[in-house]
Amino acid sequence: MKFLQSNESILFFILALLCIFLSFYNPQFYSIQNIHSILRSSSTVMIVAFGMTILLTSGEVDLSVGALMSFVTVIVMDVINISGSIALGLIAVFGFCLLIGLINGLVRTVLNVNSLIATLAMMLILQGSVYVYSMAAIYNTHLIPLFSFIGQGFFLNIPMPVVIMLIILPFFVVLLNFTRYGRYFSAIGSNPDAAKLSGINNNRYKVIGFVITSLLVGVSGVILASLMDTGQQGSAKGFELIVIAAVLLGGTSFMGGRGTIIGTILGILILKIIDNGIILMRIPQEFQLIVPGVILILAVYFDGIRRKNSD
Amino acid sequence: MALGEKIVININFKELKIESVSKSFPGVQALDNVSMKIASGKVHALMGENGAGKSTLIKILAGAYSKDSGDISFDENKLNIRNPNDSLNYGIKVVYQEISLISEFSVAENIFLDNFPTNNLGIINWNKLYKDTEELFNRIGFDLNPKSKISDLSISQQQMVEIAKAVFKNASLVIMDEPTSSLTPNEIDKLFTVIKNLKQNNIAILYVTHKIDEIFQIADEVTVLRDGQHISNKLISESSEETIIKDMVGRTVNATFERPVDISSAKTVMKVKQISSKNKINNVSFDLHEGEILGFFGLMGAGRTELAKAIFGYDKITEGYVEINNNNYKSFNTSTMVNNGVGYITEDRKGEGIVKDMNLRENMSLPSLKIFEDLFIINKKREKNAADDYIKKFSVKTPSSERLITLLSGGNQQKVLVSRWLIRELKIIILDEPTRGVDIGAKTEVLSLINDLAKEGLSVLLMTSEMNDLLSLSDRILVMADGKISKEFYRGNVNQEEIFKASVS
Amino acid sequence: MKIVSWFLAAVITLSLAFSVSADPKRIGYIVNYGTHEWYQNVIFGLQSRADELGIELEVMDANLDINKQTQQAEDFMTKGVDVLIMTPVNEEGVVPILRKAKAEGMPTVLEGNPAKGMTTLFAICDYDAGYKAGDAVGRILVSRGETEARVMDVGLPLLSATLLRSLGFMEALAEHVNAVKVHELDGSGMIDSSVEVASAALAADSNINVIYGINDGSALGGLQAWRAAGLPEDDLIVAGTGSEGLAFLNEMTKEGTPYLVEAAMFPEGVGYTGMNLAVDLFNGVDVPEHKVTPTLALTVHNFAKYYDFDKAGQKRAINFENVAKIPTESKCTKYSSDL
Amino acid sequence: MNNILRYLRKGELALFVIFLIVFVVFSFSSEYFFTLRNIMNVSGQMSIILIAAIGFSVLLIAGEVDISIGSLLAFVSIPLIETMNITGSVPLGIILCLVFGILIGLINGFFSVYLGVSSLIVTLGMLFILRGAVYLYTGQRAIPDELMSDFFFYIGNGKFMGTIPYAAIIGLVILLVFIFVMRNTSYGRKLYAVGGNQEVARLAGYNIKLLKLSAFVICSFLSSISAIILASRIGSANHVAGDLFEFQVVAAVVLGGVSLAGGIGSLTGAAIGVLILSVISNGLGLLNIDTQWQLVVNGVIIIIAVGFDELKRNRSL
Repeated sequence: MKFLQSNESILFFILALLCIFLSFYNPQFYSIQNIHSILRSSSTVMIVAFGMTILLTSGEVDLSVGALMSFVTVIVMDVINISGSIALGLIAVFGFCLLIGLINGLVRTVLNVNSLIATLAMMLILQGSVYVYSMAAIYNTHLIPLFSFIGQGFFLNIPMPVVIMLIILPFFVVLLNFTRYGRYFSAIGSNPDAAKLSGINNNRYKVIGFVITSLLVGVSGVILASLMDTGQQGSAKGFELIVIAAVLLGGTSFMGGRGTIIGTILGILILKIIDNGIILMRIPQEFQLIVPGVILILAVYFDGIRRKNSD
Repeated sequence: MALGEKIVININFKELKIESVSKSFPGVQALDNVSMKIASGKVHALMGENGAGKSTLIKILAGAYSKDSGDISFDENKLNIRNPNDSLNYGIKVVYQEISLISEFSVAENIFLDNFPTNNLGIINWNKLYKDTEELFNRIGFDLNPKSKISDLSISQQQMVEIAKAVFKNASLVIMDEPTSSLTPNEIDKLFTVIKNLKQNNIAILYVTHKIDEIFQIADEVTVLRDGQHISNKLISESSEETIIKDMVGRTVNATFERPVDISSAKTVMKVKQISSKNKINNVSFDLHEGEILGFFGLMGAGRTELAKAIFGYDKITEGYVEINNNNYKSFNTSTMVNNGVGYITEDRKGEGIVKDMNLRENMSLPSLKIFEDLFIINKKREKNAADDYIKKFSVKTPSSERLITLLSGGNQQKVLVSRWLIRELKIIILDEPTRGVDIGAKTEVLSLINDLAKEGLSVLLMTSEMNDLLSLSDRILVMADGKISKEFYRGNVNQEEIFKASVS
Repeated sequence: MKIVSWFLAAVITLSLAFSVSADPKRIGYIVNYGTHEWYQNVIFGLQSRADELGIELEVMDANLDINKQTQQAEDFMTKGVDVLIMTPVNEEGVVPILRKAKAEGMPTVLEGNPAKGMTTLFAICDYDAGYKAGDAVGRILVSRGETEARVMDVGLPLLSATLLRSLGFMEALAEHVNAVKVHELDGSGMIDSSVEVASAALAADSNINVIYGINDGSALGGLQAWRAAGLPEDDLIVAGTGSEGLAFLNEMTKEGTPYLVEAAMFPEGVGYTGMNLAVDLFNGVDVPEHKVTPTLALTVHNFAKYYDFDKAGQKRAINFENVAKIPTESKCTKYSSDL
Repeated sequence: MNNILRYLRKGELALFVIFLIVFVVFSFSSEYFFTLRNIMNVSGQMSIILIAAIGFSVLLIAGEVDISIGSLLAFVSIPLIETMNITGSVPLGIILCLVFGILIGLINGFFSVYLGVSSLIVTLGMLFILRGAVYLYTGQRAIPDELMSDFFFYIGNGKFMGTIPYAAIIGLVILLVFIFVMRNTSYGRKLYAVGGNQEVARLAGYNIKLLKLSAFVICSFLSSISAIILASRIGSANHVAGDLFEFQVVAAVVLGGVSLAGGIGSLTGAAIGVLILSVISNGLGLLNIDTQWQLVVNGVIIIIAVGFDELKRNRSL
């Protein structure tokens, strides 16, 4: 009974309905290829969403993830092209992401700018400066097979992006649910003063939240670059909205204090299966915008009702 | 808002009758068949411990809650209170304990918040607004500029605005919920003058307080509630402090504490040297000894809370240092202090104490999670056991440690917040108004708990405005005024007048 | 203060760039999406010709913001350039600008697609470009002995131009083999979206042998999705459109790539032609309503005639002369009004 | 003097000084900037953002937010243009456009206020829904204004006496009206009170839900007026219109000192915020500086201005 009352169960129910409906409509839905395709495109979103879940739980948000991701694809391709070393490419990417995460975090905590605004500004800055870095898309001229493997390869018949996501996932499930840091993030989001007066260094954890998110964007960005085989400015357009919508759909509160990684995963799967189903059913792709919009509002509405009843 | 029908009332009435009013919340009978009569032109005191049902009754009268059964009437005219609007239209005005003003607005705007003087187009007549406010202030003897912004006023000035706002017109019944909790003696006198003024205007006053001495100064009648039930109703002339307390707690209370004689020879656990902060604190120094209860007295705005927060690392200090465990800290934050065995219990439980999205266990263990860790992972079993221990120790009323903190009553939440610090190894605890808003019975419990803890070797910084608590517990008393320490008193060598004198110097 | 000095530096550079020779002195170009490779190469072509003629070219980028484009047109009129060249963010959206320009007597040239009230336009023929690619793919299929083309069209229904390309491609294919469009997708013209929608589509039905992309990003996105799905590349043919930048050259020159055909549109050539048209318009020379710019199906065998590709340095240089020799249609076979 | 000090505290004077600096710098660096024609152009250009920003600020002041305004811009221009094309009547199109705007405001408000879903989520959902609906209805083709009436053309493109853009006049009138409403009517003050301290407003007997709902409607209504001006300027109901518009408006409004937390800020401030960003965009454009640099400059200015304001507020505490 308790399970039936949780937000996850509502999402799970929606997900199950979707799957049943789609498999009736088109048996191809359960083809291994289709499942690969859904999981592959989900995993880049999920990886970033893990960080976003932490941020939203601690009462912050990062709108710059999409712009950063597109910047990452350019950097990683460029550096590997020039140096011929994947390691150097990764170092450059994570160094850059660390820097951006730190700046976001410090603007939030030291200048005390609302993170919605601070990261909106960062989004503009990154969107502009990626072109200042290079006007042209950066193509894969290094042709290192390992690099292509990151996004396109399979391990035990599982797409590599999914493998990477699965490696990262347990770390965040444990972090949020079983360590004190998870408690700190939710205490900071729920009542920052109480957290501070319990000896928690709020600002430090907020900065960490931004840095983690940026680093995860680095991971997703590298996968995207490998998948596109290109460093492409302007890619990942609107990515931030998808990530945030999925995390909110997953039951994480925008006001902070509550967050669940499992909910986030379910939220993303729902959105991605809808996207997939719309293509499978050959419905006009415009519905890829409308349906998630409706589901987002309704899911949060029902979650609110459930909470009210349980209080 | 002037939408919907406007209730026209005749506020000439002899008494407001509350008849057999009941209200229950899931699992709690907050009010059980309560009846009372409040006569116009009289001050009716309402007393009772926390959880006795006072606030529920106030909220029903104010239209914030709807009653389950019973009647409320002016003489024979039944009132139909469905929402705050109805209540206001009946002339029922509440002065809440917490400041509830719009801080960006002027004094005058706040006072006329529910009824701006406007023309037919809804355009505000500013001249009239300020003039009316000024007239009101003249009438009740307040000295405030109607154009001042609320955020520029002191807390006590804001409290005055709060009162003026409630009484300014059309009041039939004024409910005052702990109106003096943040006022200076001088301001309390002014308030009492206002109350007498209201009495003369035939307004009924329901005066809710914990301070028994006040009701003998101002009230005509007193009603006591306990556990949602009506216990007694007497004329003031017929009652005494003892009988009222007995009615409230169902037993007599004795509040004197034995303290060890010579605490100042114990070793020093904390030295505060000439600290100043942006937040009022100016060159404060003192030593704290092991097992000592060091009381800080000061009027509203003297800087007690600010001092507590500066020492605890919540506010940055700009000068001086704090010495603890042989370390000098010039720049530190709350985690520095917590790691050094310092705890802090806030006066603002809701705003700075509880974490509302967490359950009781998680609230309790928040500062001490490290001790429950097995290699980065929290051992929930040990954590739960610790929480259960304290639930038992303080008899916290809850079905389990997994209950959301918000579902607990205020008193029980406070117990959780105390346990939050006792669960770990603690050397020093900073208590900011630990008995504010706590009823007499629980107050004694809290005070004796503090005494016990100190006897076990815990050092206590006790910030309070309650003179009695201070005198009965403190080994030493530091009086604060204007962010500075103005005088030091030792136990057995104090008298109330001198402390007051030092606090206004 | 740094910004100030930077501004001043920019102004000084600009004023130094002044020079005197041909009749129009300053020409303004509002690009719809200046960060796209295609348009960077269009600008390169415009600039190359402007340099030859000693004209000062000023470029503003609307960055796909239709409102901003309107503002930028006003700003150019304020600046009083001699000719205004525009690539509309949306054809319908520039009608009021054209009306205003006419009222001001500002000669205006459009690039890309016709709009109501325009004087002259330089553009490729989208239908014909798609047709040429379809024709080339059809020939390859026939040479391989195939009788059927099962096509995944990674399209962009947002624009009529891209719809025309898809249409031309399919109609040309149909002249060689039995052409079936298995998937009609919206890849937003972006490689990342294309990978995503193509992956889903291939999962639903991967029995295809032709991927057509309405631009290079779409074609490559489709190909990447194919590769990520682990499908064999032997019988696949990929055709892209645009010759936007380096993308198709990089892929086409790979060993064993299925990327065999590119409907080249020579953006540098587009720009070059456009500058000539603008000068003609200013000088009162009779200009056509639509000046068609060259298109051609490029393969690995013939691209070197038009592009000098330096793969290591990631540079390409266009051969304007050879591009100019490509026979062009005087009129497109189909326009958006035919859709 | 007292008045000036009051404004200084609100940060508006500081903002105005920033504006003046920007203005002077551009005047010296571009010969085209400080000309009557350019200034009039900018004042017309900024009106689209300004009018929506006024509505957006009113809603923020009331403690709610609407990030669907960009999609709304595209959505409500469909009934506008379609009605004009079909009936041949411009006023009818305008009325229908506004009606649709009000309806969307009501829906946003209903879900946020009466069903208690956070307005950020409702309008995030609405952002997707409206944009999707526009794509679906138009088949991703702009709907041209077939009527080509002069009246409609002049709304966004015409100039009064050949000098002052009508759009600027509309923007200014709306700004003045709403400054007055927010400052001097009980309705305006009630919105401030609701956003500043909802509990107090509730105890004062305000109908909070209705007040908030009205703010949602004002926001959507004014955004619809922006949509009309935009539609006139682009001569069509355009599916690509208003993309990322919400970000531009948020940036300008917050730059102008309107708090996302509700109850704080003024329309004067918001207007100055719009002014600064519009002038920067115009000035950098005249100087032929890449749009990409403009993004960077905007981002940096927002961080500096908002951060500076916060630092100042903290120091004065």
